[in-house]
This record gives sequence, C-alpha cells and structure tokens, in this order.
Amino acid sequence: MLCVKPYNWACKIFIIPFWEMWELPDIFVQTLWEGLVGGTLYSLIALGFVLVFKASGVFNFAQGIMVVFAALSLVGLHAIGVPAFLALALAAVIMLVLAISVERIVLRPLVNQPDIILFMATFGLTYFLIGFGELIFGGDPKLMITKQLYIPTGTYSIDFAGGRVELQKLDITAMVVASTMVAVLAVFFSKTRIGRALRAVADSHKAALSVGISLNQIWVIVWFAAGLVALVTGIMWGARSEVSFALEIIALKALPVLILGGFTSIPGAIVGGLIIGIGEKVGEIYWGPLFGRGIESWLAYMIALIFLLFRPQGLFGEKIIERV
Amino acid sequence: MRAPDDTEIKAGQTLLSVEGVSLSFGGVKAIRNVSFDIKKGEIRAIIGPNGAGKTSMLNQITFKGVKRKKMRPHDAATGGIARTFQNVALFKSMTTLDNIMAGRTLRMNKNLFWQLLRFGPAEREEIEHRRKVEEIIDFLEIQHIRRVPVGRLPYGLQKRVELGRALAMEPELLLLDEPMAGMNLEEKEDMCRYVIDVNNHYGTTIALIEHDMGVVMDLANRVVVLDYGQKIADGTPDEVKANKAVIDAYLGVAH
Amino acid sequence: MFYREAGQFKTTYRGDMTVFPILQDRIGIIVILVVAFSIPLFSSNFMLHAIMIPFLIFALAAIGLNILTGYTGLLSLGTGGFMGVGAYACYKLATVFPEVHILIWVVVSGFASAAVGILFGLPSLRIKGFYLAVATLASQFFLSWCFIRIPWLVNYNVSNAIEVPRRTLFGVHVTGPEATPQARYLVVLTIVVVMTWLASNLVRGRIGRMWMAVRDMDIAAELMGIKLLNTKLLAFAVSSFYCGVAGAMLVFLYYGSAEATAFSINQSFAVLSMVIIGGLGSLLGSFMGAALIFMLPIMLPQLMAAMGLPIQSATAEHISFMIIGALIVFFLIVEPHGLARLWQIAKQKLRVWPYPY
Amino acid sequence: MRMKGLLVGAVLAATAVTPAFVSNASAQDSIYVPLFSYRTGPFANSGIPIANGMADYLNMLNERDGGINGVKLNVEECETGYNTEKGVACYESTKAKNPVVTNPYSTGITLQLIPRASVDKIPVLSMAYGLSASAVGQSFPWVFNPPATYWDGLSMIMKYIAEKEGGFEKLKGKTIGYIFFDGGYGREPLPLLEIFAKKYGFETKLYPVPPAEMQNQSGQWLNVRKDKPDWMIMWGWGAMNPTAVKEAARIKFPMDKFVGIWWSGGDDDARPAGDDAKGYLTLNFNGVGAQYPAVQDIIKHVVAKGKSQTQADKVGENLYNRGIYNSVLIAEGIRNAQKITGKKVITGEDMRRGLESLTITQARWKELGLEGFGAPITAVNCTDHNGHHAAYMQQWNGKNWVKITDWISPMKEEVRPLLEAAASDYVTKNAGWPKRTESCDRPS
Repeated sequence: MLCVKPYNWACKIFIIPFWEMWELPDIFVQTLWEGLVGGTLYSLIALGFVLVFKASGVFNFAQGIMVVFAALSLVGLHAIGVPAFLALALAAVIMLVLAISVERIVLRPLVNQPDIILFMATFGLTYFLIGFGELIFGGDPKLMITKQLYIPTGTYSIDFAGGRVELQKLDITAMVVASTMVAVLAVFFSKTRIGRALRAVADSHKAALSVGISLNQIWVIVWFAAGLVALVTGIMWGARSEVSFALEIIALKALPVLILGGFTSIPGAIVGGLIIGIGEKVGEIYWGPLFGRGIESWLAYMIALIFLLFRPQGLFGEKIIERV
Repeated sequence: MRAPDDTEIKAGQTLLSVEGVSLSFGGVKAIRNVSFDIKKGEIRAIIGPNGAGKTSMLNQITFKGVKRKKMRPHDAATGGIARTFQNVALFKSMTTLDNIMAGRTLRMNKNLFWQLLRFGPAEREEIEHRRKVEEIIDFLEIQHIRRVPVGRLPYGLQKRVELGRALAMEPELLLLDEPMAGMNLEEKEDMCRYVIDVNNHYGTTIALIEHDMGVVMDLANRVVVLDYGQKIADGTPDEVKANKAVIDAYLGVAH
Repeated sequence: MFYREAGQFKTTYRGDMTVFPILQDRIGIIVILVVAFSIPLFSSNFMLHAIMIPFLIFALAAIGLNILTGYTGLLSLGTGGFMGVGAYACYKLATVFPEVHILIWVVVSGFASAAVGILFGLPSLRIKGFYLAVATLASQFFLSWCFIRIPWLVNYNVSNAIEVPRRTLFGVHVTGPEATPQARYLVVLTIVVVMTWLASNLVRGRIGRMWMAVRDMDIAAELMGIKLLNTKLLAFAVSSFYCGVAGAMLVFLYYGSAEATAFSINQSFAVLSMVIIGGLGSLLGSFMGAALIFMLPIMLPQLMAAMGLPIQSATAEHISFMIIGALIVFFLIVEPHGLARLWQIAKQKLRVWPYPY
Repeated sequence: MRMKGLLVGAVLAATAVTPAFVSNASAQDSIYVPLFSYRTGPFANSGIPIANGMADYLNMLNERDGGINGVKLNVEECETGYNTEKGVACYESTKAKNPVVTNPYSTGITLQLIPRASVDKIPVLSMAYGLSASAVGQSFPWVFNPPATYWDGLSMIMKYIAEKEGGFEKLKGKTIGYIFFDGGYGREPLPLLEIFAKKYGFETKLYPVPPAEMQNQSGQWLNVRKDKPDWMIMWGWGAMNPTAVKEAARIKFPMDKFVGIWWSGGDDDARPAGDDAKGYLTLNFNGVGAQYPAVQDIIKHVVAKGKSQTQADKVGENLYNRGIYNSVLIAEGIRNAQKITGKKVITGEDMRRGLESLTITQARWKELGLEGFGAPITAVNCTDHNGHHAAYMQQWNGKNWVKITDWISPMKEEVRPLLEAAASDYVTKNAGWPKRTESCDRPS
C-alpha cells in the first residue's frame, strides 16, 4: 500500500520497517528487550573468551564446550542426589580442576608458541571435552535445575501502547546475574593484587615475569574465571532451552561480538554483545522478511564485519601499531 | 664502475631531494621542516643522537616520499629505492636464498599460468634470476647459509642477508637504517667493507643512518645531522665534525 | 646410512631447484606413487571408498587452506563454504551443460569458488589475525545460508539436495552409483596428484615467495614492490580454487549426493585442524594432517572392535573423540610445527644414522 | 627427539595395519541387520531413544524367540553422529557383511544411499523420512519409506486443523504459520503447503530456523507474535523441538493450536517446558506407553537383563516406541521375505521383495503383542513403497502423550500426484536412472 512500483525495493528497505516499528510499538520494545537479553548472554560467552585472551593470548575455542560441560556437571551432580547449591559449588570446583589441568597439561608445555598453535590446542581440548562429557553424562539433553536453584520463572506482562511487553523473570535474572558477574570481575581486576598482576601480564608477559608474577598462577586464575563465567552462561542458556551439546554451537555467536568489541576489552565484550544482540533481533524482525527470514545465522557476522572495516581493531581494542 | 670522488659528487645530479618535511605523532613533533638532498653515486649519512628522528626521516622517504605527495611503499620499490631496517625485517622462516630471491620479485614477470607449470619460461626466468642472486651471495660471502631459514642465523649474518635482499632489487638508492647496530667490532668492519664495495662495485647511491660516529665519518661522502627532529648540520664529515651544534648535541649540552 | 646426500652434487641451477634434490627422495616418491596407483588392485572397497577417497579429497582441501593460512598467513574459517561453492557450481554447470564432460566441470568449478574467495578476501587488507578468521566465518555462514535458500542452485529440487549424474570416462563409470570405488579412486588420485604438483611449483616460485614474504613481514614485502592486496587476493583465489575443486570432488566422487549441511562450519574446522596438525606451510603436511584428522575417527572404532574391546558403538565414538582431542594436544606439544616437521626430523636422523649427530 | 621419529613410524604403521582388521565377512548362519544410530552430536536427544527402541526390539526377538523363524539376527549399531562422512564409513563397513537392509537415519545419508541401493542390492528403509519421492516404487524399487511421507503428514495436520475450525471452507482468511528446520527436511513440505493455501484460501507465514540457531529462536517467535497466526505447524528435529515449545509458551501462543510433525513429538521435546507445554500437539503413527505385551517382553528379556542402553523409565516413551515401530517393519519384512523365498537366511534382494509385499494387518499387530500400536500396513506394493497410512494426533498433558484422535488418513489424492511429479523430476534430472527391472510380488 505504501510502496509504489518503481521504488518498491527501496521502500521495503527504508520505509516499511520503520513504519512497522511505529505501528506496533509493543512489538518493537519487545524486540529491543529480546535483543538486549540475547546480547547479554552473548556478552557473557564473549567475556569468557576475553578473560583468557587478555591474560594468556589464547584464542580459547573451547569456551563453548566449557559452557556445556559446566552446566552438565551441575545437572549431572544434582541427578545423582547432590543438593542443588552443593552441586553448584562442586561444579565450580570441577571448573577449577579443569583450569588447573588445562594449565598443566596444555598451556605450560606450549608456552611461547605462536597464537595459532595455542588456538589449535584449545580445539583439541574441545574435542576431548565433547567426548569426555558425552562419555560421563551421555549425549541426551538434560533439564536445567531451575527451580532447585531458585531461579524465578514466569512472566511480567506490562501493558504498553495498546499491546503488551512480556518480560521473562528468567531473562531479568539473567541480566542481573550477568551485570553482577561483570561488575565483580571488573572490581576483581582493578582492585585486587591478582587483578593488577593479570593486567601486567596482559600488557607484557616478559614485564610481568621480571617483576616476579607467576604466569602459571595467573593462567589458572583466568581459566577458572572463564570457567565460572561458562557455568553462569550454561545455567542461563540451559534454563532457556535445555542443557545439550547443541549449546556449543550457540557459543560461536560470541565471535562476532569479540571482533566487534575487541579481543582484549571487557567493556568491548559487553557493548559488542548488546550491539550484536539488538542488531540481529531488529534486523531479523524488520528486515528479515526481505530475505525470507532466518538471517540471524550470518547477520551478526555481517554487522561485525562492517564495523571492522572501519575499525580493524574493534570498538575498544587497542590500536595496532606495527614497528619496523 | 668506480665510485665518483667528492668533487664529482658536488657537481653530480641530485637523485633525491627532501624539502621541508615535517612529521608528528600526536603532539610530538618527530621531524620539523627538514630539507637535504642526496646526489647520485654518493654515500650520504644521516646521523644524530637517539630519538633525533633519523628512522622517522627514512620512513618518510620510503613511505611518503617527496614531491609525490602520497607515495605508497610499492611505488618506492618501483622507483628504485631499497632499504634495510633498524630491527632486521627479513622473512624469518624463509631461507637466505628465498629471501634474496624475493628481492627480485619486481623484476620477474612470468604469470600465474607459467608459474603453475614451471617448465619452460618460468623455469628459465627462475634460473636467470638465481644466477644474479648467486652473484650477490658470492659477493656477500654467505654461500654456506644459502639453505638456512634466516630466523636461525645470528644477528650479524641476518643484517648481511638483509643487505643482500636490498641489493637484489638493483636499486638506484639504497637506504641503510643502522646497518651496524648491535654488531661487534669485527662484524662492523666487515659491514663497512660491504657498504663501500656496494658503492664501488654497483655504483649504488647509499643513504646511511648510523649513530656510530666513527663508522659514519669513514664511510660517508656527506653527512646530515639531525637533533630533536631538526637539521643542525649538513656537509662533509670534516665540516660536520667541526660544527659546534653537533658537538653539543653529542656531548649533551643543555638546550 | 642409506639416506645420504653426500656425493650428490648439482652442477646446474635447474638440478638444484627440483623438488626432490636427493636421489633417495626421488625413489621414495616414485614408490609412493606406484603404490598409490596400484592400491585398487589389492584393497577392499571399504578402504578405498570410506578412507582413501575422502582422505585424498580432504588433503586437497587442506592444501588449499594451507596456501592461504600456511603460506600467506591468513587464517581462514571459511573453507567449508568455499568447498560448497565448488560443489554447487559443478552441479549447476554439469546440469546446464551436460554435453561437457563432468570431470572438466569438476576442475572448472574451482574458478567459481576462486571468484567468491576473492570477494570474501577483500577485508583481508584491513583485518588481520584472529579478526580475519572471524570475518571469514561471515562468509561461511552466509554461503551456508545461500546453499539452503537459493533454490536455483539445486535446480529447484524439492529435497533441496544436489544429485550426481552418471558419467563415464573411456567407457568406465566415474560418477554416479555404478562407478566403482576403484574408478573413482583413480580419478581422485590423478586430480590430487596433478594439483599437488602444480601447487608445489607455485609455492617454490616467485608467487610462493611473495606469499611467504607477506606472511613473514608484510611491511618489508611491500618495500620489495609486492602489492599486498593483490598478493593476498591471489592467495584467496588460488586457495579457494583448490577448496572448490575439493568440494566438487567431495560431492561428485565421494558423497554421490549432498545437502547444504555437508559444507557446514564443521568442515571448515576439520580442514583447519588438518592444516595445523600437518604443518603450516607444508604440502606434505597437508596429506599427513588429513590422514590423521580424517582417518582417525573412522578407523578408531574399527581398531577398537578389532582389538576385541566389547564396547558400544556410541562409547567407541565418545572415546575416539577424546583420543582425537588428546592427540591434537599431544602432537602440538611434541612438535608445534606439525607432522611435516616431525618427518623432517626423522629424515635428519636417518641421514646421520648410526651417529647421533 | 628420538620420540618424534618413533611417533611418525607408529602413525604410519597404524595406518597401514588397520585395513587388515576391517574386511571380515561374517558367517552366514544369521541375518545381519546394521542399525545406523546417532547417540552423539546436536541431534542426539532424538537419536538416542530411537536407537534404543530399535536395538531392543530386535534383541528381544533374539532372546525370546531365538531370532526370526529360528534364524538369529546379528544386530550391530554403527554410530554416525548424524554426520555424512561417518555414514559413508558405516555403510561401507557394514556392506561387507551382507546386510539385508540399511536404516540410514539421516536425510543426508539417505540421499546418498538412494542411488547406490539398486547397485549394491541392499534395500534402504527410511521410515517416514528421507526423500518423499522415493515412495514411488516404479522409480525407486530399492527404497522404502512407510508408513507415510511428510506430505501425508502435512495433509493429516491440515485435516485436523480444518476439523477444529469446522471444515476446510472455514480456513479462508486464516493465517497458518510454519516453523521449520532450515534444510531439506523442513523445506520439503513447502510446495504442498502452498497448494493448500491457494486451494483453501488461507495465508501462510514461514519461520525458518537455521541449523546453527536451533536453540536461539526468540527472533522467530517474536515474528510469530507480530504476525499472530491462527495455527502453527512445526517441522523440527533435535534441539530445535524443545526450544520451540518453550518459546511458544513464552509468547503465550495457544499450545492446542501448535502442531508438530511426528519427529517433533519426543517426550524430551515437550517435557522441558513443563506445564506450559500442556496442549501441545503432534502427529504420531506409533502407540506410546509400555503397556503393550511386546514392550513388556522387551523389559523382561532385554532391559531387566542389562542388555539395553536405555534408562528403564524411558521405555515406552514416544521416540523409543518409534524405534520399535521401525524394527517391527524390519522384522516383518524379514519374515515376509522368508515366506516368499522359502529361505531361512535371506539376502538384501530377498528383503527387497519382502518389504515390497509387506502387510501388517490389525490381527497381525495383535499377534505381535502390539495391538493398536500402529495403523494396519496394507497399502505397500510395487508401485507404492510408502502406503500413505494413517496417523493420529497426540497431545501433551504435562507428563505424557495422550492419543486424542482416531487414525487420520492422509489426503492421498493430493499427495500422490506431487510424489509422482517429484519422482519423475528426480529421474529426469538424474539422466541414466535405471528402469525398474525387478519383478513384482503380490502382497501376501
């Protein structure tokens, strides 16, 4: 109705979507909210990547499977009769054991190898954890123990502009937990001695070594922190659908967030996650119909790529200076 | 070919002239309005204390260029400029031979098709250039490391390979950025000999950055002295040596 | 003792520039080729169809990726997508022009892949390292989406799959269900051998040096007069060409029919691990990596069964996942430069044997 | 350093030695039935119960009856992980042992095997999945996909919807949404959906779910909220199903207007959403529950003896019983082949004949200890390898699936022409597709 023949396409791209936003404001707000929640969860996964990359320069491909593994440990422990919160604590311990093992078995012998070798090693770790996880817990999906962990479920319905906006309590919890997590990590890294050591390592391995900071300890700590982030991510994603190995694929979505936010920046991971989350939801809902919908699988990457062409080091990444 | 003597250089044609170049990084002015020229066939030295802006100057010449406002690095190469770097910039995992062969890239032109087949033209071209490269290898006396990845070579040899790679480009103007840095006396003497030989043998014009005064005074026909991004002297080694500003700069008189 | 180069002098540059300057190596490669071409005589169909054919095809894809990642230093996670472009291009060409022989289309389809490779290689001028790797993921996901969404690519098949026509070469079936594994194996082997030979010519010559120069020190390379963008795009093009041909062979000489999922991100990861485990910047390594990464998951369950371990097939699968993962880490620790370097070290040992140095 | 040399040697040696183990033909006093299964990977949640059901029923026959007509079944699982390369390896490794039938259990693997079946003389049984067109026996003598095709499934769902709306004419002006796995499987019903939309005057809205986004569907369901369709139909698989059910509940879509195909009806698909999933509907062609005598026999002879991989409480769940259904088809096919040929140990060629004239009457279902478990299989013959049998609608009550309709028969008159067209399209596109030469047995 709005679009006339010769300008049909331009109209569908530039007018209809905005008109729809205006017509159905509740849907628009809901879209933004879904994007925000999705983005927060992407940020959480990206945060795990950033922590490890910042301190050890390792592009940790295993972050996705760590999410699955952490959540499976929690659910698996609960299934054999461990009380929920004890299981939570034990799952955290398992992530610590994992961090120590990774440092001992994988990182320590590979110290000073090129980045790509370390990347590949985490790839091997991924394979191992998939096999190990399926061997112990089985490949069938599990229900997240949402109730036992007192994670609220249900919906707040808010009447808005003639429609309604539905806020899942679960999503609100996810937002709160994610923000708390980020805040705690930020304080930890800026105020504590270990945090300062970590930043020193991030700036220069050699410099850190020369002032007597143990690299091995730092690595264990960041991998453990990444493990904890993975655990929280696993609980949240698991509660949204279920705990299964297919979750690992979702973790790939953190990659466009990373290139957008920069591999080394915690605020970058957060802002990047929100941009990607909201961008892909808005894109899918309002511009998706142009492509027959279902464009979320690549839209996030395209958004990131376009950003990247203008800022090759990401939004918050340090400018890359090469000296000869 | 014989290197021209000093009087010939004075009269000789200017190969490159630098006029009013400035460069700043953020608020720091690395180079302020510097002008000088390089004449064909001479060894021209640019000296100055640490942080005087020598390397920046050289980068300006190769990367930005003069008269041509925006010169891309690739144009510098086609324009006959080759250089070595302060921190060796060799292709570390390639062998000495491949590194120097890479210097011939611009002069090789057999296309993808022939490269794929390799028989015939591409192979003939490869052999022809290999011959040139072997001459350079002989000249620099690095036959024994022909097949060694340069990353595994000691520093002194790496510098020599880098010189070889630059020579392989058969440049009109060769820019050497601290070719003797980090070398012991013996290596320095070797390097000096090679620089003079290159100038004599190939007739290549050389611009040299160095802060070892002794080396510079022996090698150079003319010297530019920079300090804090400004030109403070320009002339023959003897003239420069006598210049008060230079002495102050090197002995550290308060500004 | 037997592997000595002593006494083998080269008097011409041509002789010095050959791939295998040492006599023993030349004998070795001839033996390998003879064995490779005669395997169909004494090998089972399982060996040929389930192991050798895909192994060779993946080795070719690994060579393709190695040109990009190993030789030019551009990390790519989009291999699966480029392989898919080759496969779909081959399908379109073979159905639109059925009179041209299919094997010609298998090779020509590489050009389509090369064109797409150039397009997605454009960001490489500004983006480096892992950033580029993630950017190539964009191509992977976008191409996967295209394979599913553009019905024209599958000739509007309701099943959304591409099927392989029956074609013969010298009266022998080479594609389609009647083609024996022997025939298909020989075709694959021939293509892979020829393309490997071409690749080895390429990487030893001017273009190979340009790629490696860009990889090792791009600023210095630029000052040698190497145009960065052209060189990188050429690497993308050649690499994608190889991947494209591998993808076309995958469908036409191995799968026999394929859905878009055959070219998913997992394929990209698999090929990348082959390249890294095998050795970056080594053609031989591409074969070794493909052997390890592809054959291991197929053979481990068989091996375990053969050793009489009475375990469920799923358990075997889980354990083989663990073993593959552990082996990847193990090999990286033992030799980060890949199996190819291990092989070199072994040769070096042989050279000085029985003395330690 | 020495270690590295040894390592290279070891790898090469292992590679050289392995094939020696691989090729060993089994002695032919049993019938070899390979089962391709996937207990790993993103679709494992659907794959595990099916694999258990299939294996357990056949093993039960071995334990209880000593096989079929005195011939033991040599049942062997091969793990594919839903991965095409592994599928090829499974096929090749099992082929050497003279299997009587292949159950590919993956659309990708099925598509590969279809052309090879006639060459290798091993029938492919893709039970209600794979290539719908392979129902045309004249073109695909070696492929069987009973009891119904996806198009049948869609037509049965449409019939149900029409009934609820009060007749097909009431569909005019309605909106029906279709959420599907974005791949060959989910896209296959699209042409028929368009035909129905045109014929009955309803509007369709499509919501594709990309394979990598199976667990991230909030975008799709937000679109559902925006479009407000009257009904939703789902073609999902693996992790996509439970996520979709949860998301539907989140947007408060009326669950009794949300209908899935039979592959979206696992217990684990509905259970994660808890009470919110109450009312969710799916099509089904096998009975659910462990009350059938045959299922009790499985528990007695297999599960209780620890010879099964299943958890005891999962026996009788929908997808487990789906596996049983599949194995019933295999077992009855074998039995029929034995009857036709008079042989005890049959071959793949005999099995093809057995499947082609397969009938399972209501009485036979009862004999099997599975009364009412499935609709009678009566319509499989030489031209029709599917039979277009009926299915029923089941509803999730929060704990179990409950059968809520009688058997609904598909609109064969709509589906068959499409199938014929698709089959002839397949044959023309695959120039050189062999003409059927296999003789035809009358249904017994």
